[in-house]
Amino acid sequence: MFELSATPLDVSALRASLMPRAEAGALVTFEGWVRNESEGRSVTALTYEAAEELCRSEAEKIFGEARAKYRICEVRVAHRVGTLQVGEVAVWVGVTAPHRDAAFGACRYVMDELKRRLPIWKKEHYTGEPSRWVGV
Amino acid sequence: MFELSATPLDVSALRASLMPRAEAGALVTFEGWVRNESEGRSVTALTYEAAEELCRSEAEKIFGEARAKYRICEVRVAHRVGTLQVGEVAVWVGVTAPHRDAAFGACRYVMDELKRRLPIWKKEHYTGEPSRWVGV
Amino acid sequence: MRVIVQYYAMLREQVGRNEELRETTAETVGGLYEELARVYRLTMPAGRVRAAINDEFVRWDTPLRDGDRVIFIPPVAGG
Amino acid sequence: MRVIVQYYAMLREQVGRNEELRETTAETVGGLYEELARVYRLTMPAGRVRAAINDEFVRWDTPLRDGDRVIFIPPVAGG
Repeated sequence: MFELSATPLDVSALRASLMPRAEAGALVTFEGWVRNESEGRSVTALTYEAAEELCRSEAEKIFGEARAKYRICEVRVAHRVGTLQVGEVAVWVGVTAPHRDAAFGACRYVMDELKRRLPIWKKEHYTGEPSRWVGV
Repeated sequence: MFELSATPLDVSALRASLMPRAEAGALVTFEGWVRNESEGRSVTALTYEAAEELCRSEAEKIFGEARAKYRICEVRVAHRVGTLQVGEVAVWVGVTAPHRDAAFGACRYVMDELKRRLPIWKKEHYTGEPSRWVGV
Repeated sequence: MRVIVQYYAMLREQVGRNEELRETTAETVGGLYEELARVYRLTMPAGRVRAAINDEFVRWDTPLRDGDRVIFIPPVAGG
Repeated sequence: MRVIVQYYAMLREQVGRNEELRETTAETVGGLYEELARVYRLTMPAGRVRAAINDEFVRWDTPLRDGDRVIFIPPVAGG
Protein backbone atom coordinates (compact mmCIF):
# COMPACT_ATOMS: atom_id res chain seq x y z
CA MET A 1 0.00 0.00 0.00
CA PHE A 2 1.27 3.44 -0.99
CA GLU A 3 0.04 6.78 0.21
CA LEU A 4 0.95 10.44 -0.12
CA SER A 5 0.07 12.60 2.84
CA ALA A 6 -0.17 16.37 3.19
CA THR A 7 -0.23 16.06 7.00
CA PRO A 8 2.38 14.62 9.42
CA LEU A 9 2.78 10.82 9.16
CA ASP A 10 1.36 8.86 12.07
CA VAL A 11 4.18 6.34 12.44
CA SER A 12 2.46 4.37 15.22
CA ALA A 13 -0.66 3.89 13.10
CA LEU A 14 1.43 2.89 10.07
CA ARG A 15 3.28 0.29 12.12
CA ALA A 16 0.06 -0.99 13.72
CA SER A 17 -1.47 -1.53 10.28
CA LEU A 18 1.20 -4.19 9.59
CA MET A 19 0.76 -6.07 12.88
CA PRO A 20 -2.00 -8.69 12.57
CA ARG A 21 -0.40 -11.51 10.55
CA ALA A 22 0.79 -14.43 12.66
CA GLU A 23 3.23 -15.79 10.06
CA ALA A 24 5.22 -12.54 10.14
CA GLY A 25 8.29 -12.85 12.37
CA ALA A 26 10.14 -9.71 11.34
CA LEU A 27 9.34 -6.06 10.73
CA VAL A 28 11.90 -3.68 9.24
CA THR A 29 11.02 -0.02 8.97
CA PHE A 30 12.84 2.88 7.38
CA GLU A 31 12.12 6.51 8.17
CA GLY A 32 13.63 9.46 6.35
CA TRP A 33 13.76 12.60 8.48
CA VAL A 34 14.28 16.18 7.36
CA ARG A 35 17.86 17.11 8.26
CA ASN A 36 19.14 20.56 9.19
CA GLU A 37 21.96 20.26 6.65
CA SER A 38 22.35 19.32 2.99
CA GLU A 39 25.70 19.34 1.19
CA GLY A 40 27.04 21.94 3.58
CA ARG A 41 24.01 24.23 3.39
CA SER A 42 21.88 24.98 6.44
CA VAL A 43 18.34 23.75 5.71
CA THR A 44 15.34 25.38 7.37
CA ALA A 45 12.54 23.44 5.65
CA LEU A 46 11.68 21.26 2.64
CA THR A 47 8.82 21.23 0.17
CA TYR A 48 7.85 17.97 -1.55
CA GLU A 49 5.75 17.86 -4.68
CA ALA A 50 4.53 14.63 -6.31
CA ALA A 51 2.86 13.44 -9.51
CA GLU A 52 0.31 11.50 -7.55
CA GLU A 53 -1.13 8.92 -9.96
CA LEU A 54 2.23 8.16 -11.50
CA CYS A 55 3.69 7.72 -8.01
CA ARG A 56 1.01 5.23 -7.17
CA SER A 57 1.47 3.11 -10.29
CA GLU A 58 5.27 3.18 -9.98
CA ALA A 59 5.11 2.28 -6.28
CA GLU A 60 2.90 -0.72 -7.09
CA LYS A 61 5.49 -1.89 -9.63
CA ILE A 62 8.23 -1.59 -7.04
CA PHE A 63 6.16 -3.56 -4.52
CA GLY A 64 5.63 -6.29 -7.14
CA GLU A 65 9.38 -6.46 -7.77
CA ALA A 66 10.05 -6.68 -4.03
CA ARG A 67 7.55 -9.53 -3.70
CA ALA A 68 9.17 -11.36 -6.61
CA LYS A 69 12.65 -10.99 -5.08
CA TYR A 70 11.90 -11.55 -1.38
CA ARG A 71 9.45 -13.70 0.57
CA ILE A 72 7.53 -10.98 2.39
CA CYS A 73 4.10 -10.60 3.97
CA GLU A 74 3.22 -6.90 3.74
CA VAL A 75 4.83 -3.74 2.42
CA ARG A 76 3.59 -0.24 3.09
CA VAL A 77 4.93 3.20 2.20
CA ALA A 78 3.83 6.68 3.18
CA HIS A 79 5.46 9.80 1.74
CA ARG A 80 4.83 13.39 2.72
CA VAL A 81 4.00 16.19 0.33
CA GLY A 82 3.90 19.90 1.13
CA THR A 83 6.25 21.85 3.39
CA LEU A 84 8.09 20.06 6.20
CA GLN A 85 10.16 21.39 9.07
CA VAL A 86 13.49 19.97 10.25
CA GLY A 87 12.93 16.72 12.17
CA GLU A 88 9.66 15.79 10.43
CA VAL A 89 9.25 12.34 8.88
CA ALA A 90 9.44 12.65 5.07
CA VAL A 91 9.00 8.98 4.20
CA TRP A 92 8.14 5.76 6.04
CA VAL A 93 8.66 2.25 4.65
CA GLY A 94 7.58 -0.86 6.54
CA VAL A 95 8.03 -4.48 5.46
CA THR A 96 6.98 -7.63 7.32
CA ALA A 97 8.23 -11.11 6.47
CA PRO A 98 8.48 -14.55 8.04
CA HIS A 99 12.26 -14.05 8.46
CA ARG A 100 14.58 -11.10 8.88
CA ASP A 101 16.66 -11.57 5.73
CA ALA A 102 13.68 -10.92 3.50
CA ALA A 103 12.41 -8.02 5.62
CA PHE A 104 15.78 -6.22 5.55
CA GLY A 105 16.36 -6.94 1.86
CA ALA A 106 12.92 -5.85 0.73
CA CYS A 107 12.83 -2.69 2.89
CA ARG A 108 16.16 -1.63 1.45
CA TYR A 109 15.12 -2.48 -2.10
CA VAL A 110 11.84 -0.60 -1.84
CA MET A 111 13.49 2.50 -0.34
CA ASP A 112 16.28 2.58 -2.95
CA GLU A 113 13.87 2.18 -5.85
CA LEU A 114 11.38 4.73 -4.49
CA LYS A 115 14.13 7.28 -4.21
CA ARG A 116 15.35 6.57 -7.73
CA ARG A 117 12.03 6.20 -9.56
CA LEU A 118 9.08 7.94 -7.88
CA PRO A 119 8.12 11.27 -9.45
CA ILE A 120 8.59 13.27 -6.26
CA TRP A 121 10.57 16.49 -6.12
CA LYS A 122 12.18 18.21 -3.19
CA LYS A 123 12.80 21.91 -2.79
CA GLU A 124 15.20 22.87 -0.02
CA HIS A 125 14.81 26.16 1.83
CA TYR A 126 17.94 27.71 3.33
CA THR A 127 18.86 30.59 5.56
CA GLY A 128 20.16 33.51 3.51
CA GLU A 129 20.09 31.74 0.13
CA PRO A 130 17.35 31.15 -2.45
CA SER A 131 15.44 27.88 -2.29
CA ARG A 132 16.56 25.17 -4.71
CA TRP A 133 15.08 22.04 -6.34
CA VAL A 134 17.33 19.16 -5.35
CA GLY A 135 19.05 17.09 -8.03
CA VAL A 136 18.48 19.70 -10.72
CA MET B 1 21.81 1.50 24.93
CA PHE B 2 20.79 -2.06 25.71
CA GLU B 3 17.96 -3.22 27.91
CA LEU B 4 16.26 -6.45 28.92
CA SER B 5 12.59 -6.16 29.78
CA ALA B 6 10.26 -8.53 31.58
CA THR B 7 7.24 -6.55 30.38
CA PRO B 8 5.98 -5.84 26.82
CA LEU B 9 8.23 -3.48 24.83
CA ASP B 10 6.84 0.00 24.27
CA VAL B 11 7.90 0.43 20.65
CA SER B 12 6.62 4.01 20.39
CA ALA B 13 8.65 5.06 23.42
CA LEU B 14 11.75 3.27 22.10
CA ARG B 15 11.43 5.04 18.76
CA ALA B 16 10.76 8.42 20.42
CA SER B 17 13.95 8.07 22.47
CA LEU B 18 15.97 8.19 19.21
CA MET B 19 14.22 11.27 17.79
CA PRO B 20 15.88 14.48 18.99
CA ARG B 21 19.12 14.70 16.97
CA ALA B 22 18.92 17.10 14.03
CA GLU B 23 21.85 15.54 12.12
CA ALA B 24 20.03 12.19 11.87
CA GLY B 25 18.33 11.77 8.51
CA ALA B 26 17.50 8.06 8.68
CA LEU B 27 16.05 5.64 11.18
CA VAL B 28 16.00 1.90 10.54
CA THR B 29 14.26 -0.35 13.03
CA PHE B 30 14.04 -4.11 13.27
CA GLU B 31 11.40 -5.93 15.29
CA GLY B 32 11.34 -9.66 15.90
CA TRP B 33 7.84 -10.98 16.59
CA VAL B 34 6.87 -14.31 18.11
CA ARG B 35 5.61 -16.49 15.26
CA ASN B 36 2.98 -19.22 15.48
CA GLU B 37 5.28 -21.67 13.72
CA SER B 38 8.86 -22.90 14.04
CA GLU B 39 10.37 -25.54 11.76
CA GLY B 40 6.95 -27.03 11.11
CA ARG B 41 5.86 -27.10 14.76
CA SER B 42 2.88 -25.09 15.98
CA VAL B 43 4.17 -22.62 18.61
CA THR B 44 1.88 -21.40 21.39
CA ALA B 45 4.37 -19.30 23.37
CA LEU B 46 8.08 -18.65 23.99
CA THR B 47 10.17 -18.21 27.10
CA TYR B 48 13.38 -16.16 26.95
CA GLU B 49 16.07 -16.38 29.59
CA ALA B 50 19.19 -14.17 29.63
CA ALA B 51 22.52 -13.91 31.44
CA GLU B 52 21.93 -10.25 32.13
CA GLU B 53 25.35 -8.73 32.87
CA LEU B 54 27.05 -10.72 30.16
CA CYS B 55 24.35 -9.60 27.70
CA ARG B 56 25.00 -6.00 28.58
CA SER B 57 28.77 -6.18 28.14
CA GLU B 58 28.48 -8.13 24.88
CA ALA B 59 25.85 -5.72 23.52
CA GLU B 60 28.16 -2.78 24.25
CA LYS B 61 30.92 -4.52 22.30
CA ILE B 62 28.58 -5.03 19.35
CA PHE B 63 27.53 -1.35 19.46
CA GLY B 64 31.21 -0.35 19.44
CA GLU B 65 31.83 -2.53 16.39
CA ALA B 66 28.80 -1.03 14.62
CA ARG B 67 30.07 2.50 15.34
CA ALA B 68 33.49 1.58 13.99
CA LYS B 69 32.03 0.15 10.78
CA TYR B 70 29.22 2.62 10.08
CA ARG B 71 28.73 6.36 10.58
CA ILE B 72 25.73 6.30 12.89
CA CYS B 73 24.19 8.61 15.50
CA GLU B 74 22.39 6.35 17.99
CA VAL B 75 21.78 2.65 18.45
CA ARG B 76 19.32 1.14 20.90
CA VAL B 77 18.22 -2.43 21.58
CA ALA B 78 15.51 -3.84 23.81
CA HIS B 79 15.04 -7.59 24.29
CA ARG B 80 12.25 -9.34 26.15
CA VAL B 81 12.77 -11.95 28.83
CA GLY B 82 10.08 -14.17 30.35
CA THR B 83 7.13 -15.79 28.61
CA LEU B 84 5.73 -14.23 25.42
CA GLN B 85 2.61 -15.00 23.43
CA VAL B 86 2.39 -15.25 19.64
CA GLY B 87 2.53 -11.78 18.10
CA GLU B 88 4.50 -10.15 20.92
CA VAL B 89 7.66 -8.18 20.16
CA ALA B 90 10.69 -10.23 21.25
CA VAL B 91 13.42 -7.80 20.21
CA TRP B 92 13.61 -4.22 18.95
CA VAL B 93 16.67 -2.65 17.31
CA GLY B 94 16.76 1.00 16.25
CA VAL B 95 19.62 2.83 14.53
CA THR B 96 19.76 6.47 13.46
CA ALA B 97 22.35 7.88 11.07
CA PRO B 98 22.89 10.90 8.83
CA HIS B 99 22.27 8.69 5.77
CA ARG B 100 20.32 5.53 5.05
CA ASP B 101 23.23 3.30 3.98
CA ALA B 102 24.76 3.43 7.43
CA ALA B 103 21.40 3.04 9.21
CA PHE B 104 20.49 -0.08 7.21
CA GLY B 105 23.99 -1.56 7.48
CA ALA B 106 24.36 -1.00 11.19
CA CYS B 107 20.84 -2.20 12.07
CA ARG B 108 21.46 -5.42 10.16
CA TYR B 109 24.91 -5.86 11.69
CA VAL B 110 23.68 -5.30 15.24
CA MET B 111 20.75 -7.69 14.82
CA ASP B 112 22.88 -10.46 13.27
CA GLU B 113 25.54 -10.19 15.97
CA LEU B 114 23.02 -10.03 18.83
CA LYS B 115 21.41 -13.19 17.59
CA ARG B 116 24.74 -14.96 17.29
CA ARG B 117 26.48 -13.74 20.43
CA LEU B 118 24.13 -12.60 23.22
CA PRO B 119 23.65 -15.16 26.01
CA ILE B 120 19.89 -15.38 25.58
CA TRP B 121 18.04 -18.66 25.35
CA LYS B 122 14.63 -19.42 23.91
CA LYS B 123 12.30 -22.20 24.93
CA GLU B 124 9.46 -22.91 22.55
CA HIS B 125 6.12 -24.17 23.83
CA TYR B 126 4.04 -26.28 21.45
CA THR B 127 0.59 -27.81 21.31
CA GLY B 128 0.73 -31.52 22.14
CA GLU B 129 4.53 -31.77 22.42
CA PRO B 130 7.02 -31.06 25.20
CA SER B 131 8.64 -27.62 25.28
CA ARG B 132 12.14 -27.41 23.85
CA TRP B 133 15.21 -25.16 24.15
CA VAL B 134 15.93 -23.87 20.65
CA GLY B 135 19.33 -24.55 19.07
CA VAL B 136 20.17 -27.33 21.51
CA MET C 1 -3.49 17.27 -32.27
CA ARG C 2 -4.31 18.33 -28.73
CA VAL C 3 -2.60 16.96 -25.63
CA ILE C 4 -2.77 17.79 -21.94
CA VAL C 5 0.64 18.60 -20.47
CA GLN C 6 1.19 18.56 -16.71
CA TYR C 7 4.12 20.37 -15.10
CA TYR C 8 5.77 19.75 -11.77
CA ALA C 9 8.51 21.24 -9.63
CA MET C 10 11.09 23.23 -11.58
CA LEU C 11 9.22 22.81 -14.87
CA ARG C 12 6.00 24.07 -13.26
CA GLU C 13 7.84 27.15 -12.03
CA GLN C 14 9.47 27.84 -15.40
CA VAL C 15 6.24 27.32 -17.36
CA GLY C 16 4.22 29.22 -14.77
CA ARG C 17 1.35 26.75 -14.52
CA ASN C 18 0.42 23.19 -13.48
CA GLU C 19 -1.24 22.08 -16.66
CA GLU C 20 -2.20 23.15 -20.13
CA LEU C 21 -4.25 21.89 -23.06
CA ARG C 22 -1.80 22.20 -25.94
CA GLU C 23 -2.24 22.17 -29.71
CA THR C 24 0.93 20.63 -31.14
CA THR C 25 2.41 19.31 -34.36
CA ALA C 26 5.06 17.27 -32.52
CA GLU C 27 4.88 13.61 -33.44
CA THR C 28 6.67 12.16 -30.44
CA VAL C 29 6.90 12.93 -26.75
CA GLY C 30 10.53 13.99 -27.35
CA GLY C 31 9.42 16.37 -30.08
CA LEU C 32 6.88 17.89 -27.71
CA TYR C 33 9.56 18.53 -25.08
CA GLU C 34 11.73 20.28 -27.68
CA GLU C 35 8.79 22.49 -28.61
CA LEU C 36 8.05 23.35 -24.96
CA ALA C 37 11.74 23.97 -24.22
CA ARG C 38 11.81 26.52 -27.03
CA VAL C 39 8.53 28.22 -26.11
CA TYR C 40 9.15 28.40 -22.34
CA ARG C 41 12.96 28.63 -22.43
CA LEU C 42 13.22 25.54 -20.23
CA THR C 43 16.71 25.14 -18.80
CA MET C 44 16.55 21.39 -18.13
CA PRO C 45 18.26 19.43 -20.93
CA ALA C 46 16.03 16.78 -22.52
CA GLY C 47 18.57 14.10 -21.55
CA ARG C 48 17.75 14.64 -17.88
CA VAL C 49 13.97 14.54 -18.30
CA ARG C 50 11.77 11.45 -18.41
CA ALA C 51 8.23 11.36 -19.75
CA ALA C 52 4.97 9.61 -18.91
CA ILE C 53 1.83 9.33 -21.02
CA ASN C 54 -1.44 8.59 -19.23
CA ASP C 55 0.46 7.64 -16.05
CA GLU C 56 2.85 5.19 -17.72
CA PHE C 57 6.53 5.96 -18.19
CA VAL C 58 7.35 6.00 -21.91
CA ARG C 59 10.38 6.25 -24.15
CA TRP C 60 11.33 9.56 -25.70
CA ASP C 61 10.40 8.32 -29.21
CA THR C 62 6.85 7.28 -28.25
CA PRO C 63 4.29 8.70 -30.73
CA LEU C 64 1.80 11.22 -29.37
CA ARG C 65 -1.93 10.64 -29.81
CA ASP C 66 -4.74 13.12 -29.63
CA GLY C 67 -5.98 13.46 -26.04
CA ASP C 68 -2.80 12.07 -24.39
CA ARG C 69 -1.97 13.36 -20.95
CA VAL C 70 1.78 13.95 -20.83
CA ILE C 71 3.96 14.50 -17.77
CA PHE C 72 7.59 15.58 -18.06
CA ILE C 73 9.67 14.44 -15.13
CA PRO C 74 12.77 16.41 -14.18
CA PRO C 75 15.31 14.65 -11.89
CA VAL C 76 13.46 13.26 -8.88
CA ALA C 77 14.44 13.53 -5.21
CA GLY C 78 11.96 11.72 -3.00
CA GLY C 79 12.62 10.21 0.38
CA MET D 1 39.49 -23.63 45.31
CA ARG D 2 35.94 -22.31 45.40
CA VAL D 3 34.09 -20.84 42.44
CA ILE D 4 30.55 -19.63 41.84
CA VAL D 5 28.88 -21.38 38.91
CA GLN D 6 25.75 -19.92 37.30
CA TYR D 7 23.43 -22.03 35.19
CA TYR D 8 20.99 -20.96 32.51
CA ALA D 9 18.39 -22.53 30.26
CA MET D 10 18.95 -26.23 29.57
CA LEU D 11 21.93 -26.42 31.94
CA ARG D 12 19.88 -24.84 34.73
CA GLU D 13 17.17 -27.43 34.22
CA GLN D 14 19.62 -30.36 34.17
CA VAL D 15 21.54 -29.15 37.23
CA GLY D 16 18.32 -28.20 39.01
CA ARG D 17 19.47 -24.79 40.24
CA ASN D 18 20.53 -21.29 39.10
CA GLU D 19 23.79 -21.07 40.92
CA GLU D 20 26.12 -22.91 43.27
CA LEU D 21 29.25 -22.25 45.30
CA ARG D 22 31.48 -25.12 44.24
CA GLU D 23 34.67 -26.57 45.71
CA THR D 24 36.70 -27.86 42.76
CA THR D 25 40.13 -29.22 41.89
CA ALA D 26 39.69 -28.36 38.19
CA GLU D 27 42.47 -26.10 36.96
CA THR D 28 40.75 -24.67 33.89
CA VAL D 29 37.24 -23.64 32.96
CA GLY D 30 37.18 -26.61 30.57
CA GLY D 31 38.17 -28.97 33.38
CA LEU D 32 35.35 -27.56 35.49
CA TYR D 33 32.81 -28.27 32.76
CA GLU D 34 34.03 -31.88 32.48
CA GLU D 35 33.59 -32.27 36.23
CA LEU D 36 30.07 -30.79 36.16
CA ALA D 37 29.12 -32.89 33.12
CA ARG D 38 30.11 -36.02 35.06
CA VAL D 39 28.39 -35.04 38.30
CA TYR D 40 25.12 -33.76 36.76
CA ARG D 41 25.08 -36.03 33.68
CA LEU D 42 24.91 -32.97 31.40
CA THR D 43 23.94 -33.92 27.86
CA MET D 44 25.41 -30.88 26.09
CA PRO D 45 28.85 -31.70 24.60
CA ALA D 46 31.61 -29.35 25.76
CA GLY D 47 32.28 -28.39 22.13
CA ARG D 48 28.91 -26.64 21.96
CA VAL D 49 29.29 -24.72 25.21
CA ARG D 50 31.07 -21.40 25.71
CA ALA D 51 32.24 -20.02 29.04
CA ALA D 52 32.48 -16.64 30.73
CA ILE D 53 34.39 -15.71 33.88
CA ASN D 54 33.30 -12.60 35.74
CA ASP D 55 31.15 -11.50 32.76
CA GLU D 56 33.90 -11.82 30.15
CA PHE D 57 33.89 -14.57 27.54
CA VAL D 58 36.98 -16.76 28.00
CA ARG D 59 38.71 -19.62 26.22
CA TRP D 60 38.23 -23.16 27.40
CA ASP D 61 41.85 -23.41 28.68
CA THR D 62 41.60 -20.31 30.89
CA PRO D 63 42.89 -21.08 34.44
CA LEU D 64 40.38 -20.87 37.27
CA ARG D 65 41.05 -18.68 40.29
CA ASP D 66 39.53 -18.82 43.70
CA GLY D 67 36.33 -16.74 43.81
CA ASP D 68 35.74 -16.71 40.02
CA ARG D 69 32.14 -16.46 38.87
CA VAL D 70 31.72 -18.88 35.96
CA ILE D 71 28.86 -19.02 33.45
CA PHE D 72 28.54 -21.90 30.99
CA ILE D 73 26.70 -20.86 27.85
CA PRO D 74 24.83 -23.48 25.85
CA PRO D 75 23.88 -22.56 22.24
CA VAL D 76 22.10 -19.21 22.26
CA ALA D 77 18.87 -18.26 20.48
CA GLY D 78 17.99 -14.62 21.06
CA GLY D 79 15.93 -12.37 18.79
